Amino acid sequence: MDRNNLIKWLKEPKKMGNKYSLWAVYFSTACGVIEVPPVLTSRWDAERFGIIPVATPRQANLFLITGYVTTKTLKAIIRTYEQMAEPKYTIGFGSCPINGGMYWDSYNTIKHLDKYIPVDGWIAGCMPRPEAIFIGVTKLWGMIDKGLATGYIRYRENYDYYRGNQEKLFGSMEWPPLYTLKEGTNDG
Amino acid sequence: MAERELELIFGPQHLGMVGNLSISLNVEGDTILSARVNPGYLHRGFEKLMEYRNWIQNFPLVCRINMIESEPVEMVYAMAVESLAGIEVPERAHYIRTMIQEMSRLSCHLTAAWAYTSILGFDTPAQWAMGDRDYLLDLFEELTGARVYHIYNMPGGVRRDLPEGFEDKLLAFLDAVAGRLPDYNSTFFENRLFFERASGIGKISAQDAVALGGTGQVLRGCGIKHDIRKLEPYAAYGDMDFEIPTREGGDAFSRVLVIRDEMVQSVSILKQCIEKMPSGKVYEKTPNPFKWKIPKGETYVRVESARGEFGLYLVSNGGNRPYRAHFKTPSFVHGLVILEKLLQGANIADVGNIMLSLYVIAPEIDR
Amino acid sequence: MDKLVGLLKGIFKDTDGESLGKNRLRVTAPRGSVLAVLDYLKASGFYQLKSISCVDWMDENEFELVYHVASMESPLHLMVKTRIARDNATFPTAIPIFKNAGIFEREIHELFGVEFEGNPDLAPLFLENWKEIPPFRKDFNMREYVKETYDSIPSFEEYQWQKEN
Amino acid sequence: MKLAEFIISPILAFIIGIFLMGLSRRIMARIHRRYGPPLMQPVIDLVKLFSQRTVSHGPIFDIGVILSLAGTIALILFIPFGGMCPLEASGGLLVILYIMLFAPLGLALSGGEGANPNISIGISRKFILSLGYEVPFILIVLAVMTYYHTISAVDVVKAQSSFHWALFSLPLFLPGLAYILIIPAMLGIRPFDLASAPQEISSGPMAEYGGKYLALAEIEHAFSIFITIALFVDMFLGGSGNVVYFFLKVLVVFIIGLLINAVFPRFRTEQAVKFLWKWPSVMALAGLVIVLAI
Amino acid sequence: MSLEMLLVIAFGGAFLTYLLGKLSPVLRDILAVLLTLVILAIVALFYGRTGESSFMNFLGFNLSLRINTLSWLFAIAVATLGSLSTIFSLSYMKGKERLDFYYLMMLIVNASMLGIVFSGDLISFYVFWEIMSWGTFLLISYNRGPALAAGLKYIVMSIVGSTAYLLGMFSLYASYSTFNIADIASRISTASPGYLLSVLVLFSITFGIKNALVPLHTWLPDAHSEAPSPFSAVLSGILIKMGTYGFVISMYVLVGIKALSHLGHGILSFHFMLAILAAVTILVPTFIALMQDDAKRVLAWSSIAQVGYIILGIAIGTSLGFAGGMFHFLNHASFKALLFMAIGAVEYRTGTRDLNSLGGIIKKMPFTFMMTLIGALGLIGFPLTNGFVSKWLIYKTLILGKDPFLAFVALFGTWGTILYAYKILHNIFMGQLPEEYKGVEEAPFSMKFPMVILSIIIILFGILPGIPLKVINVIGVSLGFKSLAVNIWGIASDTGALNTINIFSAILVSWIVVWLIFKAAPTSLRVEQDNNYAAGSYVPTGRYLYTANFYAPVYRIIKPYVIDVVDIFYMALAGAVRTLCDWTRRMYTGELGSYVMYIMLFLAVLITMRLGFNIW
Repeated sequence: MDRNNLIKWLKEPKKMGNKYSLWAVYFSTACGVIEVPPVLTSRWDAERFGIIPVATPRQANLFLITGYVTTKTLKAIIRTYEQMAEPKYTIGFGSCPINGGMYWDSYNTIKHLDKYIPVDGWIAGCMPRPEAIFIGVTKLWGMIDKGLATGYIRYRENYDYYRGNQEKLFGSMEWPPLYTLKEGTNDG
Repeated sequence: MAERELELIFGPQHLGMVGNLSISLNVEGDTILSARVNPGYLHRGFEKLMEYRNWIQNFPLVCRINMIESEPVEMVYAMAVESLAGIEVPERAHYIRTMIQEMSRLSCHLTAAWAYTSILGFDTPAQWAMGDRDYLLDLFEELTGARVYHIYNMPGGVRRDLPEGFEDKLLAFLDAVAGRLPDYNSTFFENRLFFERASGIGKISAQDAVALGGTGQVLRGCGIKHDIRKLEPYAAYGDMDFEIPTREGGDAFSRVLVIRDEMVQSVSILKQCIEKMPSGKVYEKTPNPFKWKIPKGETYVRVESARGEFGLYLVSNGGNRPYRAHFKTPSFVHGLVILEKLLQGANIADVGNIMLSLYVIAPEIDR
Repeated sequence: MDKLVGLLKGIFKDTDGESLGKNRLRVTAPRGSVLAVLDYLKASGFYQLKSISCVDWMDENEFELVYHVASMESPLHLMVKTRIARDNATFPTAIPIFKNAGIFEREIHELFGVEFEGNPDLAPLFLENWKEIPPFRKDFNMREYVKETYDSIPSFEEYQWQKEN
Repeated sequence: MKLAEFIISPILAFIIGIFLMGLSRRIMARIHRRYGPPLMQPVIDLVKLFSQRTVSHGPIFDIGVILSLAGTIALILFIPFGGMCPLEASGGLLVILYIMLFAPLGLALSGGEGANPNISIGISRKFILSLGYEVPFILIVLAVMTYYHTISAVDVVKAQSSFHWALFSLPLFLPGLAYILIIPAMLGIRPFDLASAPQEISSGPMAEYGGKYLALAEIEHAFSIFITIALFVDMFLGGSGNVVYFFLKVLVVFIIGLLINAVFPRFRTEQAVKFLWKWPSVMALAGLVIVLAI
Repeated sequence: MSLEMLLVIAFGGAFLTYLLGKLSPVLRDILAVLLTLVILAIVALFYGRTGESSFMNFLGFNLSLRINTLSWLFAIAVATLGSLSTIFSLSYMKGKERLDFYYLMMLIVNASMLGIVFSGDLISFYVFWEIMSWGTFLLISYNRGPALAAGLKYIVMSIVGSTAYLLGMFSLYASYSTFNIADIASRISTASPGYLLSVLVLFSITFGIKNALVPLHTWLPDAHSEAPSPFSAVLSGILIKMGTYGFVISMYVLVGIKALSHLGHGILSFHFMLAILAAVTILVPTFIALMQDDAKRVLAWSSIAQVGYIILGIAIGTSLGFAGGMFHFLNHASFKALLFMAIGAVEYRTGTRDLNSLGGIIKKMPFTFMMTLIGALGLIGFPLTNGFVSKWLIYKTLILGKDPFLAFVALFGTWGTILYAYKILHNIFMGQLPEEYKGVEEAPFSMKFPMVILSIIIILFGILPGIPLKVINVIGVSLGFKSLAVNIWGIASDTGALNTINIFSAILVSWIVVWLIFKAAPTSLRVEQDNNYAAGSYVPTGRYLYTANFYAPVYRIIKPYVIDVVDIFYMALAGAVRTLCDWTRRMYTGELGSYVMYIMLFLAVLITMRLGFNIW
C-alpha cells in the first residue's frame, strides 16, 4: 500500500472500504454469468481486489446484472436489489440490459434496465470479456471516489418513478413499497 | 399433531443455483416432500424470434440458447439447414466440426466440474477446473475470435480454416489437461468424502431413466450405452475410435464419474482429429443470405451435446426464414421431470448436488 | 423402416408413413388414432418420447402436433404427426403412454394454447401474468407487443424533464 | 498490570484473529493456484461493513449478535494467553466451556428473529454439529482436567512448563490429536461448514445479516479462531509466557488445520455427527481411559 | 407461630376457600391468594428456627412436627411456588368449571407438602404423603379424557411407592419400635449394612417414583403435559422434589453419611449405583425431550433429566456435590416453574402448545419471550443464571472425584438441553408469525407477576449464588458434610474457584464495548418479517417457517437408540398382568384346601425373604 492510498484510507475510510471490498450478489441473471466464474477463479482472480460472491443480497453491495433480463427475472432483480445494504452499486453487464441487444423484439425481455432500477455503470459487449469486467470495476472505483455512484440514492429519491414503472410492467407487486411513495404518482 | 410444511425457495438468487432457475421445495424437517421446478427466468422465446429472422441471421441467435456450450446448438442448426437445403459439407469441415464439438464438450465438462465441486464445497478442484477451462477458451478465441459465442459453424462448413500452429497449441493443452488428471483424481474423484456425499444420492433406475426421457449421463450413469455419436454418427465421428463410458450406479456419483471418463475420451478424440485431419476447403458456398429460400420440408437432426441428446425439429414452408423451429434440449426433461422426481425424499443438502449431477442448465430449459 | 410402415398401415388403416432421409420416419395419423399408434410403437420398442412439437399452420387453421419417439438401440427416429383444429384446440393427453409427456404438453399449452384433456398440471411454465394470446401462435404480433409494453415506459430522462416542467 | 491485561489481551486476540483470517484467505488462494487478496482484506471488509446501512428484524436480532460477540470477548479474559489471564480464578475450564455457548446461542437468538427458514435450518445444523463436536471436546477437556487434577486453565498451563507438553505425553497424545480433528468443526469451517453452507442454505444464520451485523459476526469468527486454537495451545502445547511464542504456536496449529480443510468438501449433517462421534471421540475416550488407568 | 398453627391455617384455609367459592368466586380467588401469601410470610419468618414438637397421639404413637434448615429450605420453596402458581391460576383458570374444587386441591396439595417437610416421624410423613398423592391425582385428571388416564398411571405408581414405603416403615418400626425420625437416626448406626440397604432400596422406590428417577419415571411425561399449567409448575417445580427431600431424609438423616459410606465400596456402593441411575436419568430423557413436539412434554421430559442432576449431586455425597444437588433443586424449581408458566401463558393466548404450529409469537408476546428466554437459559445452565452455578458445582465434584464419565454424561446432557431449550424458544417465539396468530395479545398481569418474580430469582441467584449456598452450607454442615468456603459470589477453592461477579462484570463490560461499536455504525432500518431473503422471490404467506422436525438429522441418528424402553416394559407388564389375572381366576377353585396351600406358599416366600435379609 503506497502512501497516497494510506492518506486516502485515513481521510475517507468509508469510501476506500466500499471500493476495495465489493461483495457481489450471486445472481446468474442471464448468459453473461458465464464470464463471471472465470473472473472469480484462478485465472483472473477477482479476490485480489476484494470481489467475492456472497450468498444473500443483505451481505452484498455490488450487483452485476449479467445479460438480458426477462420480466420474471426482473421481479427477482428488483426484490434482490431492494434487499441489498446501502451503499450499493449496480453494473449492467452486456448489451442486452442497455437496450435489449439482440433480443430487441423478444416479448419476454425488458429493453432498458435503467427504467426499473438505477444502474451505476454499463459494460457493453456480448459477451464482455473478463478484462472488461475489471475495467468496469475500476470505472466504478473512480465513480465511488468522486461520489458519482449514487444509484441507490437516485432510487430512494425517485422511488415513485421506479415503482411506477415496475407496476406498469407487472400490474401489481406482491410486496409493499420499500420507501413511502410521494403523492399522486402511483396511479399509472 | 399438525405438521407444518415449509416452502423453501431455492434460486434464482442462490449460491447453490447454477443458472437462473427456481426450485420451490416442500420441506419437512430437512427432507424434501416434493419439489417444483419453476423455470422461465431465461425465456426469450427463441423459437419465436427465429421465425422473424432469416436463415443466416439465426446463427448468432441460436448459439445463445446455451451459454455454457454453444457449439452443439450451432451445429444442430447448421445440420438442419444443410439437410433441408441439401448442402454437402466438405470433409475437412466435418473434422473441424468434430474437433470444435469435442473442445466444447471438454470446456462444458470442466465448467460442470467447477459447478459441481463448488456446490459440494470442494473449493480447490473447483478453482483449478475453471482455471484450466480458461486456456481452452483462449484456443477458441484464436480459432473463432470469441470466447463464448463462436458462431463458427455455417451452413456448408465452418467459417474459417484453422489458424497456423493451432494443432500444436491444442495438443499442448491436451497434454497439460491430461497431466492435471491425477491432481483432480486425488482431490476430487477419488476423495472419500466425495464418494460419501454422492453415492446413493439422486438414484434413478435404468427403466425410469428411459421412460422419463433421460439422455446423456443420466442414461450412461445407469449403464445404458447410448450416445448419438455412435448411434447415428454425424460430422466425422464415424471415423473416430472412442468408447462410451458407462457406470452402473444410477446415482450422482456414477454420473459424475461418467463425466470424468468422457473428458478422457474427448481428449483422445481431439488427438485423433488432429492426426486424421484431411486437407481441402472448409465450407461450401451458400446463396446470398437475403434471397436464400429453402424448399418446403421438415427435418429432425440431433447431436450428442455434453449433457445428452440435443435435437432440432425444423420446418420450412419454402420461405427465407424458418417456419417453425423446436429444440429438444436435454436439460428440459432432466430439469423439469427427472429433477422433480429425484428431489422427492432427498435431503435439502443435496439439491444442488442432484441438480448438477443431472447437468441441468437453465437456459436450455427456458430457451 | 419400410417394414415398420407396412406393419403400422396394416394395423391402423388411416395412417401414412414416409421416410425423411436416413433414419427418419414420418407417420401421419388422424386425430383419433395417434395415441393408439404411440401405444403400439412403445410396445414395439420405441420406449422414449423425445419431445412433442407443435406447429401453427395458421393458413389452414390447424395445429400440427408432432410426437418424436425413438428407440434406445436403433438409430430410427419417428415423428408421429396429427392435425387438430386451431380454434379451441383440445387433444387427449399422452401421459398414460409416456410418463414424461406431461411437461411437453404443459409447454405447448402455454405457448400455443392447446388444451390437453387429462393432463393434471397445465400451469404456466415460463411466463408470469401473461394476458395476451399464447405467444407462439402465428397471429401474435411480437414486435407490436414489445412496442406497446416496453417502449411505452418513460425513461429516467423523460421523467425528470416532465417533473421539471 | 492486571488491569492492563484486561485491555491488552482482547486487542491482541483480535489482531491475531484478523491476521489469521487474512492469512487463511491468502494461503487458500495459493492452494487454488491464484494470487489471493491482500492480507489486510478482512480489515477492509470490516470497514466497509461498518459503513453500510442495513436492516434489522427486531430488538432480539440486535441483542443476539451483540451478546454473541460480547460473550466471546469475555471468554478471551478467561484464557491464559502469553502469560496473561485476567480472570484466572473465576471458574476455570468449566466456565470457558460454558461461555463458549454465548456465541452460538446469541447468533441463534438473533437469527431466530430473522424469521427466515434458511437461518433456522442453519441454526439447527449448528446445534447438531455442536452436539457432535462437544462429545469429543468434553472428553478431551475432561481428560486434561482429570490428568492435571484441576479445573483451572492456568494450572494446566503451569503443569506443562519446561516442555512437558501434554501433546507429547502418553495419556494426552490421543486427545490432542482428537482436538486437531475437531478444530474445523468448532470453527465451522470446511469440511464442517454445514451450518453456514452458502450453497445449500444461503449461509444459514448469516442469511439476514448485512453491514454491522455481519461485521460483528466476522469479528466473532476471528475471535473464535483465536480462542479455539489458543485453547489447544494452552492445553496441549504448554501455552507460553511470551506473546510471540504463543502466537507462533497458534500459527503452526492454524496452518496445519488449514491444509486439512483445503482439500475436503462439506459433510452432510449426519455424516459430520457420525464422524465426530466416531474417530475423535474414540481417540479422546481412549486418552481418558489411559488417564484414569495411570 | 407454631408449626401446628401453620398446618391448621393451610388446611383450614383450603376448605374455607372451597366454601367461600360457593358464595362468590371473586372472594374465593382473593382468599386463595391471601392464604398462600400468608403461608409464605409465616414460612419465611421461620428462617433459622430448629425444633420439634409433638402434636398428636395416634394409636399410642407420638406424632411430631419438626423444623430445621433443611425442611425450611423445602418449605420456603413450596410456599413460594404455591403462592405464585395460585396467582398464575387467577387468569389461566378463569372460566373453567369446578374451580372451587381446583383451588381446594391446589391448596391442599400445598399444605400437604408443607406437612411432609415438617413431619418429624414416619407416620405423619406417610399421611401427608398420601394426601399429596391423591390430591395430585385429582389435579392431574382435572381435565378428564386423556388426563384421567395420565392420572391413573400416576396413582397406580404412587400406590406401589406407598406400599414400598409402608414396608420400609414397618420394618424400621419392627427393629427400633419408634416412628420418630430423629430417634431412628440415632440408633440406626448399629444396624447391619444389608438391613440398611434393604430399607434404603425400599425408600428409594418410593422416592424414586415421586422423583421420576429412571426407571420409575413413566408417569411423569403424561401427568405433566395433561395437568393444568399452574399445577404443572407446582408439580415439576416442587412436588417431585418431595422425592428429593425423601432421598435426603433417608440417605443423610435416617442412615447418615457414616453408615452410608459403609454400604459397599467402589462401584458397588449404594450411592455410586444411585449416581449411575441418575446419570441414566440425565442422558436418556434429555434426548427423548429433544424429540417431543408438545412444549409441555418437552418440559416434562426435561424435568426428569434435571432431576437426574439433582440426584447425581446428592448421591455423590461430597459436600460440594450435595451443595450442587440442593442448589440445583432450588434452581430447577424456579426455572422449570417459570417455563411451565410461560408455556401456559402462550397456551392461554393462542390455544395451543404444539411446537409445530406456533411461530413468531415474539412479535406479539415479547415479555413472555423474555421470561421463557431467562427460564431456558437457567435450564441450560447459562452463565449468570442460577443453573450455571449448581451445574458447575456438580461438574467440579465429578471431575475432581475422578468420575469423568459421570461428568461427561452430565456435560453432554447439558448440550442436549441446549438443543431442546432452543427448540422451544424457536418454535414458539421465533420465525414467521402465522396468519392465525396475528391477533394474539401479551399475557395478563396476573401471569406476568409470578413470572417476573421467578426470573428475578433466577438472575439474582445466578449473580449472587452465595445467598442460597450459605443456607445450603448450613444444611450440609448439620448433616455432617465438610463446610464449604462460600462467599457471596461463589466458592473459593484451590482446585479452581468460581467467581460469578467476575464473569458478570466481564460480560457486562464487553457487552458495553460491543454495544458502543454497534451504536456507532449507521442505524439499521427496521423491516417487516415478509421483507426477507427468499432467493429473489416474495416470501410465501404462512409457508415460510421451519419448525417441524427441527433437528431432523439428529432424530435420524438417535431414533433407534432413544426409546422409552421402560414405558414399553411397563405396558407389556400391564398386559402380562392382565393375562395373568385371567389365568389366576382359574386358581379360585373354591376349595378350602387350595387356599390354605396358597397362604402357606406365601408365608414360605416371606420367611425366605426375611432369612435372605439376615444372610445379607
